[in-house]
Parts: sequence; structure tokens; C-alpha cells
Amino acid sequence: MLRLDKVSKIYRVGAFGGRALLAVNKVSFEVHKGQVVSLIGESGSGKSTIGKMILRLLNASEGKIFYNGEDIAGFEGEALKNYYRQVQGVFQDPFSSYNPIFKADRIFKVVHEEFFPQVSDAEWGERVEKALSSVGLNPAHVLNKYPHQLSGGQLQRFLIARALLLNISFLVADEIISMLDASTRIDVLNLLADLKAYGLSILFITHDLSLAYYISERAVILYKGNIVEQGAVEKIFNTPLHPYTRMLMESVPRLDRKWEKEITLVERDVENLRRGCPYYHRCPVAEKRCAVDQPPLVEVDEDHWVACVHYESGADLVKPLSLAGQDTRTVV
Amino acid sequence: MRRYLIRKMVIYALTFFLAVTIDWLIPRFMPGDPIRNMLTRVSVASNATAIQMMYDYYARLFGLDLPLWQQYLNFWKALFQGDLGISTYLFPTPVVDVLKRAVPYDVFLLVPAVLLGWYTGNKFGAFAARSKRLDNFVLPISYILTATPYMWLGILMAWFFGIVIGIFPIAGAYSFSLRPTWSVTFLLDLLHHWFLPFASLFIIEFGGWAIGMRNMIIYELEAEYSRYLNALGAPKSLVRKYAFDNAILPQITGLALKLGVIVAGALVTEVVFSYPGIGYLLLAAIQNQDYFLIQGCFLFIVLGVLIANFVIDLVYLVVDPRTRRGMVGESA
Amino acid sequence: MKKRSEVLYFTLRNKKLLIGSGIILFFLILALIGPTFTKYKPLEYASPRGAEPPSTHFWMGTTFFGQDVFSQFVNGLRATFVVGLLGGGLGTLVGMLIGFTAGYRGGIVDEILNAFTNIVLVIPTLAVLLIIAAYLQVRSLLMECLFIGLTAWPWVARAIRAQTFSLRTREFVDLAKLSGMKPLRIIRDEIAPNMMSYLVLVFILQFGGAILTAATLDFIGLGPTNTISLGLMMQYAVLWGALPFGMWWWFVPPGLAITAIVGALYSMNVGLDEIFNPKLREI
Amino acid sequence: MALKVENLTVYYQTLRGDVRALEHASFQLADGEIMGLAGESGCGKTTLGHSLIVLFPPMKYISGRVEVDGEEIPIWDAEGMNTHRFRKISLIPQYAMNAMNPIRKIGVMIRELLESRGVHYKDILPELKRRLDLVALPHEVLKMYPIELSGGMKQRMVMVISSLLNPSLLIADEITSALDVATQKAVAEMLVEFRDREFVKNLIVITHDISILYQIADSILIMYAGVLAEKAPTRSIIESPRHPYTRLLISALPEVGVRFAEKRLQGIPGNPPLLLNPPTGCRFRERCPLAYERCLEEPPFIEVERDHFVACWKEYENHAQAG
Repeated sequence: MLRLDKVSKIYRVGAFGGRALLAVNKVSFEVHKGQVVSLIGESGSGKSTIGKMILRLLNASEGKIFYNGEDIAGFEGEALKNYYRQVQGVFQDPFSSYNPIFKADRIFKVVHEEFFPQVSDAEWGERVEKALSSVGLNPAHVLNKYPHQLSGGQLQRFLIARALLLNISFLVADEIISMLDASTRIDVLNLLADLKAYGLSILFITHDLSLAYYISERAVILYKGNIVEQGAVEKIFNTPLHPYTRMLMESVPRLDRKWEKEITLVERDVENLRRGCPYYHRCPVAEKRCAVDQPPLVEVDEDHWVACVHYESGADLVKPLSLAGQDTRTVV
Repeated sequence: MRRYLIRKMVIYALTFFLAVTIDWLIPRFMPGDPIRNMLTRVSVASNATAIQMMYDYYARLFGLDLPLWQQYLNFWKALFQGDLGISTYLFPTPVVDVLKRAVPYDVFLLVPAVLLGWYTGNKFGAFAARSKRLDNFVLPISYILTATPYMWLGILMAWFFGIVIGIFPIAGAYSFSLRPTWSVTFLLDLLHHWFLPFASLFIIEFGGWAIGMRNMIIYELEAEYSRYLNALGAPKSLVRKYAFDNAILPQITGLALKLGVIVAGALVTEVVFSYPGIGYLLLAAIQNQDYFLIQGCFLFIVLGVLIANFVIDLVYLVVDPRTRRGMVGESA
Repeated sequence: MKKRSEVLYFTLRNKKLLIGSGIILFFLILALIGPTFTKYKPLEYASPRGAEPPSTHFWMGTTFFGQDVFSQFVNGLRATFVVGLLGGGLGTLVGMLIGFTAGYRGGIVDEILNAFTNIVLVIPTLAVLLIIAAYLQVRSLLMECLFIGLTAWPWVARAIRAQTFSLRTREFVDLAKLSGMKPLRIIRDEIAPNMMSYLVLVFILQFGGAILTAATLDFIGLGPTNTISLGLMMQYAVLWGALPFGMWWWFVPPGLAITAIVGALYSMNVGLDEIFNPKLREI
Repeated sequence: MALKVENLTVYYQTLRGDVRALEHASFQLADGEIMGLAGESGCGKTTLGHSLIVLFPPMKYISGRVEVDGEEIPIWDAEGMNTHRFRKISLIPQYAMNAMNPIRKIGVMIRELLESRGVHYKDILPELKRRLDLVALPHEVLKMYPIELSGGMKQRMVMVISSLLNPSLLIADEITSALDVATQKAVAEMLVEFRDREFVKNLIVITHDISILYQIADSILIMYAGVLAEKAPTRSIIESPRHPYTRLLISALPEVGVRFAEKRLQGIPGNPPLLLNPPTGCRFRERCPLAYERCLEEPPFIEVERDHFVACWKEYENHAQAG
């Protein structure tokens, strides 16, 4: 369905584009039909940038993105519009996704004008109401209201209903529930999972491990624009291999397990990060060579890839690297 | 920090280059033959030979016969040699000398008026934001002051203090009976003439900066570092001191940007008090169609403003640590 | 309370806005119908006795040459409003154009436009105007508006660039792109309406700025050659000794009018700013 | 008793009238207790936390007494509170990232702040340096400007400053939400260490993320729509919550290990009530599956078990029968 092939994004920063900032570095992964893949990374990992490149809101500096085998960079005019008929996005801040001076349901009117001019108003009204009820909203309560009169949860469901109206086949959900309260968050998540039944494939972008585990089948873990580990969700969560993933698993506060006491915070100041492993400056088990060459993504187990020198040999199920007891606390 | 300075220098160089180019371009692209226009209006002498002689003299000076780019180079060459042509209004003194006599008066009037106006205006603006009663009293007056055209306030003050009460002279830089010497009487007389133009410029500047600071400090008093100081029980005086120090920074760059307007204000104030600065000179040059003097005044004004801008940027560098370390302050 | 009526609720109660618009309206009416009441043309030598103080016949007295000050005043007012409208309008339009393009396009285009804006900002615009006006023998009011408009736009461009930049990164612009809207329609339907309130504020300031610049230009003698204006009145007053002869009725009204109009505009601006951005409402 | 709060009521003045953000809250903290204060957005947890130290407009004091170490503190008197602020009660703000004056060296700011509160910088300097080591910050940070520090470093710097005078009560307002996971864990553990080393006697940690509280808090107070719902030791809140809202809230939290395919979690239908004119009686009534006629009357916040307080008629009756 959607394939990224060594996609990179380089930003020009500083006066007159002096310095180059590598936001995304040669990222490749696939999302098959009807599959939910979660893209996990903390702020600054480049996960939203990847989402925006897939939605053609940003152009990739290097590499290609294929949708059903076609390179999306080539789409222009009608082809791009057709692409948007099948691929849509929902964003993080519900209140920023709506133009404050128009009513919230204007987003449906725009879709009607742009994509389905030939459908009559009455027919379109019915479709809107059907879509709204399928996302658990009562049309009477939510139609012709201003965005500030609706809750975050309702606004996000509006956007999902909009995607349903286009009966898209691929949805980029960029942190869509991180602004919602715990109680409404789950319902929106369940809604997304139900959409899978319609054959919809979803790229679920988040920083929250438990949400990713709850909803997706495959996970891709990003650190500073590089994929450090990817594969089947159970494998990654039960036997995390890459030191960064392991640190994530240990540091995330859970309701069933207390934190181990030791703080494995390491900070090596690295002049220019272009060469070597991206996690070198904070990795408790880094070696000299880690600062020199960037380890490739290697499949160490069935659908379980990791980019770390410790798993270079590609041996069958490698004993997970034990990090416990590494109490090296230096400057953070 | 170095990059901040270079960027500034580049912009100022470009600006000066553009200004000089405009200055060179205008006479050459105006309708009709500039020298013919000039001579007919100046009507120096009736007989043809004198006019022809003047025409040849100026034709050579303008270098109209040379190809355009050569004229342009000559213009720059002359500029660097300080030869701005001969003033027809004060024939035969070179323009540079005329200007040299006028500049000290400008500096003597402008610098104190601007700096004092800026400083007291900001101090008072911060003070006014302290209580509602003061604010309701100060704000309207400041707004009226900034709305007042420079020359009108000058006229009113000249009329009231100069004529009605008659305690101040309203024309010239010193009484005609005295010769410029370093004697106390002369200096006193100089100040006596200087006071009214200075006061009118000062008052308008004062109003403008008071408003600017009042609005800025209200924002700064609600900034997060102010709220944190309040949370830690810091006395009002410390909170206000910090808010003022932060609010003054945009006022510094504001001063740099507003210099163009302030200089214009000084010009007209000089005309009202026939104070022999560049402004007064300019009026005479315009009324007598002395193009070289006009262009000379233009260059001096632009140069003055650019130098002042650069000085202010240096001051900003010293005052705002953010530009010295880390982020490049690009506000100007 | 719906958002729209809330804004209306505060508009009617904002003292600063009401007083400001009241004063502007007064001078506008005076400028429109005033000239019909004048007995003489502005430059016509109406009174043989030269300077006369205000009287029932000459409501605002006469000048040194016996010209009717009232006729000069109302016609000057008309010129002032024209300059404010056209000069300020042009400045806002050019500023909007450059501000929108720089803000929306970003990247190199933004860098170039921004550098250009900064350059024009630093150059003392009055000095440039002096040179241009000095060389042009015949100067019409429209030409003055053109000059003022073409040199007043940097302030607008900077403000609108910042606003567009902040709006452009908002997600509803991305959503508009995802809905297949063309860039031009996005600026027109999504970004511009959001800035309407801001554009009004910017225009009001430009209107006032144009009037002040015009008065300064006229005062130095570079104003329009074929019409009377408040700045010109003041210049004549100063040149022909209104001060020593105490002819206050000649130089007080023009300056007072300009101050009142520009002051009223600032007051409207503050009032509108308070309505649109409640933080400034009270200390 | 380190902190005693009785019937604390604080409203928010808005253009459309007073929002009854916090109503008759009463609870106590034992010495050394770290209390987590949790609840969804708009439940009043920030209002409660801030009213103890920074009760400034638009917040409006209505009623209530607050005692710290047995001494009543005048939270309604903004000026009068200055003597208590920083010394007795201190705050780590939510906006810690830009809480420091951008144009002052950090050391200079601390000195000016301390001297404005009558404390000599050189007396405190050795202790300040020791605490910088504790939170893994180099001493040179005192000569640097805030802009030169990373987000995590700024957070820890503000923690050190706020607790420098060993206040009896330290309120931490959402200090972990803007940090990456590793720094979040380090900062949370440092809070506990501040209590263990008795830099502070009590801590109130305000957050919407209950799993962080499970890691570091001794007890958790859950709030809903401006009133206290339940307060209990952390373990009992997580494993045996009594208030229906707490139960639904805990069950709606997806834990690593729970898959959609296996167990479909349930959210709480409906939305919290607007507090401009909140409903009478129990405010969770409309969304509560166990609501019955008695809920029309406001349930008292009573101790049904040692240190386990809850405001729900159902629990009240179970307790009355058992008692």
C-alpha cells in the first residue's frame, strides 16, 4: 500500500541557509493494506515530518515514497487531488485544525465542493449524517456550531468522519489523541481500530508506547530521524533490543511495575552527529566504532529489525543485551 | 554573534548603495534636461553666453556626455573624494563645506532631544503602567503628543514662549550681534536659542516612547518569568525592574527603526525655528532648486541614519545577551 | 454567547473606539460639505484689508494676503483625507502583497523580500521623497499619495509577514491543502479573513501615518503644487510672519485638525485592539 | 500535621460570570507525604494547587482555611502571602522552560532574588552547589544564560531554585509533561530525593498522568469537576478504587500489555459539566453508571477506611452498614 524508500529531510537553518539540519535520515518502511503501523518517537524525532511528507505537505529532500507502486512526488493537479481522495491526515491539535471564524462543519462543505461537486446537497447531507453517527456523534448536537463550542474529542471525530466521507484507504493519524483527556481518548482510539475493519490502513504517529501497543500490529521506533528498531509489536515490546528502545521501556511510567531505581543517564557531547550511530551520545553500551559508522537495520528475528552494532552478526535469536546494573551517571 | 554583525553590515552596505544609486538615478530620469531646467529657473544671467558657459560647466560636472556607467563610476569616485559638487544657492562654496557648517547644529539638536526623549519616555511609560489612575491620565496625553505633527508643536511653542511670553528667541542658532567664540555669553545665548526647538522635539519623542513602553511592560509583567518571581514572593520592585529590562530591548531596536521619522521631524522643527541645521538648508536648497545641495543633504541624512542604526545595533548587542550567545537576534 | 455577537457587544461599549470614530466622522463631514459653504476660493484674495481675525463674515479670519482661512481649511481637510485614504491604502496594499507572499512562501523568497523590506525601512523615507519631489516640477495630490504609499509599506509588510507566518503553520491550512484547495484560495478564504481585524488596525495606522508624512512634505514645500493642504497652510503661516503678528487663527486650526484626526485614529486603533485582544483591556 | 486544608473554595472570574472552579475541598497531608493531585483537564487541580500559593486575579478566594505546620497562612491576601512564599510554600511552575529571566545570568538572578528576600547569596552558595551536583548540573550553569540550557536542564534548575530555602510544602505543577521520557524519569526521581533529603517536608505533584504518580506518590487525590472525588494511598487508588469515576478512569488507561484485539477498553461517555453553573448534588451524576436518587444531594468527602476518603453515597452506605 505505502512504501518509504530511504526518505530523508534536510532543513536549511541559520542565516541564508548556513547550516543543514538532518530531520529525517534514510527512513524506509512499509504499510500493507488494512494494517496499522505505529511510528513511535519523542519530540524532535522527525515522526511528524515523515507524516507531512507522506501527505505531500512537505517534499522529501532525498528518497522516494510509493503509494500503490507510484512515486507520490510526481503527482500534480488532478493526480494529487486523486491521491488526496485516498490518503488523508488527522492532526494533533483539534482546535488548530479548524479555521476559528467558520463553523466546524465547513470542512464537510469544502470536501463536497472540491471532491464531489456532482453529488446533490440533499444526498450529501445524508452522507454527512451517516458518517457522523458512525463516529459516535449525534448530528443534531454537533452541526452548525463554532469550533470553540465543541470539545476536543468531538472535533477529532469530525475529522475522522471527514475521512470516512472520502472513503479513503490510508490515514495518517499524527498524535491525534495526545490533546484529549484519558476518558475520551480511548473511544477515539477504538474508533480508529474499528475503521481497520473497513480495510483502512493507518500510520499511527505517537510518543506514547502503551497507545501504540494497544492499537497497532507493527511498530517503527525513531530516534533523531533514524529508525533504530522496527517489527512486530509483541516482539519489540516483549524483547526490546536496541538500547534506546530498552531505555524507553524502562523509563515509561507503568501502572503495573515500579521503576528500577538506577538512573542510566549518559551524556557525551558529540560535535557533529552526521557519522555514527545517532544514539551514540546517550548509549550506555556504546563502543568506539559506534561513533564512526552508522549500523544498518538488520533482521535479527522474523519481522524484528534493529540497527545496533551489538546485533551485527544477524545470528538467530540473539540474547537480549542486558542493561541492568549500568549505573553510569554523568552529566545530562 | 559574529554572524549577527556581518548580517547587519551587509544590510547597511546594501542600503547605502541603494540610497546612493537612487540619488544618482533621480536627476537623470526626470523628464527634460536637468541642467536646462535648473538654469532657466535659476536665471542667473540674462545674456546667452553666460547661460551657455554655465551650461557647459554643469554638463561637464554632470558628465552627461559620458556613457551612463562611466557617469555612475565618476559619481562614486567624486563621492569618496568628498566632492559633492558646487552649491548654486551659495555659489561658489562646495556643497560639502556648506553641509559641514550645518551638521554640528543638527547633532547638537538631535542627539540630546532623541536620547533624552527616549530615556525619559521609557522611564515614564514604565512608571505610568504602575497604577490605573496614572495610566488613564498619561495614556491620552501621550497619544495626543504622538499624533501632533512635529512642526505644529514647534509653531505653538514658538508662538507661546517666543511671542506671547517672549522669554525665548524663535529664530536662528544665536543672536546676530554675537560672533561664535568660546565665551560664556555666547554659549548661554546659543543654549537660549537651542531650547525651544529641543523642547518641541523632545516632547513628541517622549510621548511616543511612553506609549510604547507602557504597552510593552504590561506584556512583560505577565510574562512567565514575572509570574515565577511573584510565585517566589519577590518584591514588586524586583519584578518591575526585570520587566523593564526586558521591555527596553525592543525599544532599542524601535529607536533604530524610527530614526528616519525622527530625522524628518527634526528637519521641519529646524524650518520652524530657522535653526541652521540640514533641515533649514534643505528648505533653502529646494526653494532655490539647488540640486547639488539637495543631493548632498540627502546623502548626509542617509549616512547619519545608517551610522546611528549601526551604533544602536552595537548597543543592542551589548545589552541583549541572547544575541551574543546561542540564538542570533534578528529583530532589526 | 456566540463569538460574533460577543465582539459586537464590546464594540459598542468601547469608549476609545466611539470617541475616535466620532471625531473622524466630524472632520469627514466638515471636509465633504464644508467647501459648499465657503464664499471664496481657497487662494482668492477676498479681503482688501489683508489679515483679519475671525469674524461673522470670515469664520476663520483671513491670511496675510486676505485669503479666506476657512475656505483653505476645509479644502485642506479634503486633501488630507484623500492622502490618508489613498496613501495609507496603497501602503497597506503593497505591504499586504509583500507580507503575504513572504509569509506564505517562506524560504528564499521570504529571505529576499525580508532583506528588501529591512533596507527600505532603514532608509529615511522622507529624504527619498524630498529628492523625488524636488525634481518634479508639477506635483499633483495623487502623485503625493503614490510617493507616500510606496514608502510607507515596510511597516505593514513586516507585521503581515509575521501574522501570515504564524497562521500558515496552523493545521487548518494543512487541512485546506489536503482538501485540494489551491494556494491562492487558501490565502483568500483561510488566511486573509482571519487577519481582517488585524488588517483594519494596520490600515488605521497607515492612514494616520500618511497624513503626518503629507503634512511634513507640504510644510517643506514639496506638497502638491495645484491644491491647498493643511501642511501648506502652516508653511505659508510661518513664512509670512503669522507668528510675530500673532495671527493664531492662521496656524492653529490646520495643526489642530491634523492632531485631532491622527489622535482619533490612534484612539480607534487602541479601542479595536482591546476588543480583538482582551489581554490589553485592563492592567 | 504538615498541611491542613478546610473547605477551600476558589472561583475564576470570567466575562460571563464566576466559574466555580474549586468548591469546599478538605484534606490533610502527614509529614513527608508526597501527594499526587490528578484529574482531567478543567477538574480544578491546578486551581487547588495555585490557590495555596499564587491566588492572584482572575482567581477569587471565597472561603476556606489553610494551615502549614500548624500555622494558618493568609492565602486570600496576595501581599501578605509574600512572607510565606518561597520560604514556607514554594512552586515549580508548569512553564519552567521559560521561568527564568532571559537576560540575566542564572547565578545573578538567584542572588538578586535571594537578597530581595533578605537572604545572603554567599551563605547559600555552598548548599546551592551541592544541590546542583545532586541534579547533575555543572556549577558553570550559574554563569550561563537560560537560553544556553536544554529543556531538561532548565527544568532541574528551576527545581533547585524553588526548593532552595527548604520550604515545608513544594507544589510541582505538571513539570514532567514537556520532557522526553528519560529526563521525565530522572526529574520525577529527583523530586522524591528532595523529600528524602528533607529539602522539602511535603510535595504536591499536579499531573494528568496517573502512571507517573504511581511511581513516586505516597497518596493520590482524584478531582472531578471542581470537587474532591477520592483520596487514598497510591496502591489502593490503582488497585481498589472506590469512587465510580476513579474506577472508570483507571480502567480507561491503556497499559503496555493490553491489546485492542484482546481487550477493548471502555472510555467514559459524555463530557464533564461546565462549571459556570455546575449541576446540583454529585457532579458525576450524569455520567455515573451507579447514579440513584440520593445522588441529587452533594455527597460528603468522608473517610471510609484508614486514609481512604471518598465522596460517593454508594460508598457512604457500604461504610455505614459495615461501621
